[in-house]
Amino acid sequence: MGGYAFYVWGSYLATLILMGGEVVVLLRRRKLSDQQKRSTSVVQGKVITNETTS
Amino acid sequence: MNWYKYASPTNFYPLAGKMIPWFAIPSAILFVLGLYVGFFVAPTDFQQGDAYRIIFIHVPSAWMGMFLYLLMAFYAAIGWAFNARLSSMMASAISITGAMFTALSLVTGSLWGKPTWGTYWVWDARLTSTLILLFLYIGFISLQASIDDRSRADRAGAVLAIVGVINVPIIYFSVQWWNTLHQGASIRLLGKPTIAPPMMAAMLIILAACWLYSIAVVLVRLRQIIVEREQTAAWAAEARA
Amino acid sequence: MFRWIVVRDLTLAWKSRVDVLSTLFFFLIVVSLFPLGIGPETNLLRLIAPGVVWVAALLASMLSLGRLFANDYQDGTLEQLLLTPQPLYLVVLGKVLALWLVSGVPLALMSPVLGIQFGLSGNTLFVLVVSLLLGTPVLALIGSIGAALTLGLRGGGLLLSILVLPLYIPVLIFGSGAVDASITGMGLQGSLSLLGAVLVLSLVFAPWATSAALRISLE
Amino acid sequence: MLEATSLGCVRGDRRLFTNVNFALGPGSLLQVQGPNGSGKTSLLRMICGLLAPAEGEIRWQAANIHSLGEEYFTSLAYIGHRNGLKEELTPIENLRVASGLTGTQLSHDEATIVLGKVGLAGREHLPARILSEGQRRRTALARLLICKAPLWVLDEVLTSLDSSAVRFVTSLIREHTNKGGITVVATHHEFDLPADSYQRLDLA
Repeated sequence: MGGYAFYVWGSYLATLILMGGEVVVLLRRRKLSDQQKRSTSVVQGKVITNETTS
Repeated sequence: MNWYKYASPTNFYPLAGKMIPWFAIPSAILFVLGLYVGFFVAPTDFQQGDAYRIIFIHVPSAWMGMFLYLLMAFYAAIGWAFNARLSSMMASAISITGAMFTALSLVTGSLWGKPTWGTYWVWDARLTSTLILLFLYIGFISLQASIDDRSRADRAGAVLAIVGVINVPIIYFSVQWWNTLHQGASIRLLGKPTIAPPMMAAMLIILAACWLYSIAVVLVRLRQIIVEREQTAAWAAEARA
Repeated sequence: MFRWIVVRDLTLAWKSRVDVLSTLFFFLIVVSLFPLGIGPETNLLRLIAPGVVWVAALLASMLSLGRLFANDYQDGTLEQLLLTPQPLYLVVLGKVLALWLVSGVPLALMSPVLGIQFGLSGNTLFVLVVSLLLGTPVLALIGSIGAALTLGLRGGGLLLSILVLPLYIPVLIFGSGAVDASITGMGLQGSLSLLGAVLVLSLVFAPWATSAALRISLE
Repeated sequence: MLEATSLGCVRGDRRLFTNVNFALGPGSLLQVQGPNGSGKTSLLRMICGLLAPAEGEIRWQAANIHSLGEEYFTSLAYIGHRNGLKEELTPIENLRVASGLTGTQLSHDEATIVLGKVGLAGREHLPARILSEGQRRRTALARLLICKAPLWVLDEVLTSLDSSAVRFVTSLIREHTNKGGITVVATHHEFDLPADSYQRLDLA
């Protein structure tokens, strides 16, 4: 890389962190809300969620 | 084939689900291809050595950040004008990916600045305008985050996005004007080395990859927003029943 | 009817003179901090004077935005203003004009005093006042959009500054550019005319956006 | 003539009411009742055009109120939960500003006479923040006397009013209805009005 390795790999590392991070955050957000949905539907009829809705 | 039924979030949800893999997989393939072309096919630049290879990600992400802002404003305006909830949700879904690309182009821009100009931050017209664009994204996201009532958040965001879109050309022009005022001849960030065909090819491939990536991520986030909104609506109806 | 809005807001501002003056004192104090931070030699101060005065004017006018709709929203008069038989565009224009007369104009008229502190000469002081007189209405107009959008939200003041500061940047560039040009003796018609263009543009668009934002916030 | 067809309202993610219909000819009164949070205020704000209906439409003189725009407001007087008075101004100044904004010029003595009728004689020159809630409510009501709007929309007007004020307001409304005006009021108080011009809407 002609001495610029740090900058070239640095920027592609940043790309990986930012784009990969965005996908990971998104998937964890989906898992979180799926759990919430499962916990509400498991209890038949009455709506019980871990945090109260206003 | 009545397209109109897909305008309602609940109908669009399964369709979006089916479409995501069709965008995610080609995006990954194109990324790998683009990187391969960029690193192995493209020659070493006589001026900047290998440092220029950063532009393969820097330039596409800058374009993406810019274009996604316009797309976000478009969807927000449509959602507001026609009271279409799905379109406003789309705008909120795009905003985060757009901000990510703008931040990415700033990071790669400054990492590229160090080898070529010796400093991490150059007050170049394009870099500065991208920084301001990031502030506009942050404004949109924080406004929507601080309003609880979803319909107000959508429409307030739409007003801000439209005002932002009107201001973007003015900001770009004023920064350009400010740049020429203070630095005389403006050093063009791209340095305009002779763009060898493989370099341009690598950049365009990665741009296409970024496009497909954005569509896939936005669709996933859109489905997520639909689920979260329908859940709160269902809870509310449940609680009141 | 337009007259009534301006008269009403001016009397209100007169009755609560204290927080009008506090905006001006804020402007005064912020500008005087810089020589303490940077050092007293005048040629350096003269160099940074346009930027410092303009950034302080930006922050001061943003602070005064809090007063534009907030208390009318609390006591229900804003609803009544939305229900007057005249277009909301005029109501907003009237309120912004009143705000500008109370905070923008005194700011501009006070700026020569600060300019002298920074070693600016007679002609530049005049350009400073003119650029501020042209710029502060734009700050009030664009700021009114942010004030209407963040009406009644928690963390309103901070959120308002995040929304509005990026939109202030062209005004800052053209305004301080004009003063800078007069110091270095370059032609300042360019920046002043650009500032005037931005003023006309915001006079046309901002009230429309603010009234749309008000209708949304008062739903 | 005020007409509403299949009105529906969604606040946040909750559906407050749906399929609300009514038609109010000249000289009629609609009393809106319902528990707290059932959307009474939202319905009234919808009638004023402050809140866009999620479904359905409201027509004034057979024209949709949103297409009428500011014209509609010349024939509308709205008193909401909040009094719409500036604390620093005196009742006289508040009244003159309110009338100035609707285009009718009100002189100092006319304002004093109107405030006298509402029972604020002698207190016209005190800043509104010193007045009691009841007195501030009376000042807000004074606006009804000076405006010539045929449509009155009153939200919980009788709360925090003493019995003499309640009698005064009910006589005001009766007089307004007899003159052919239309009133929409959200309250639990019963008005003694002829049956044919008295409609009730329960949002429970």
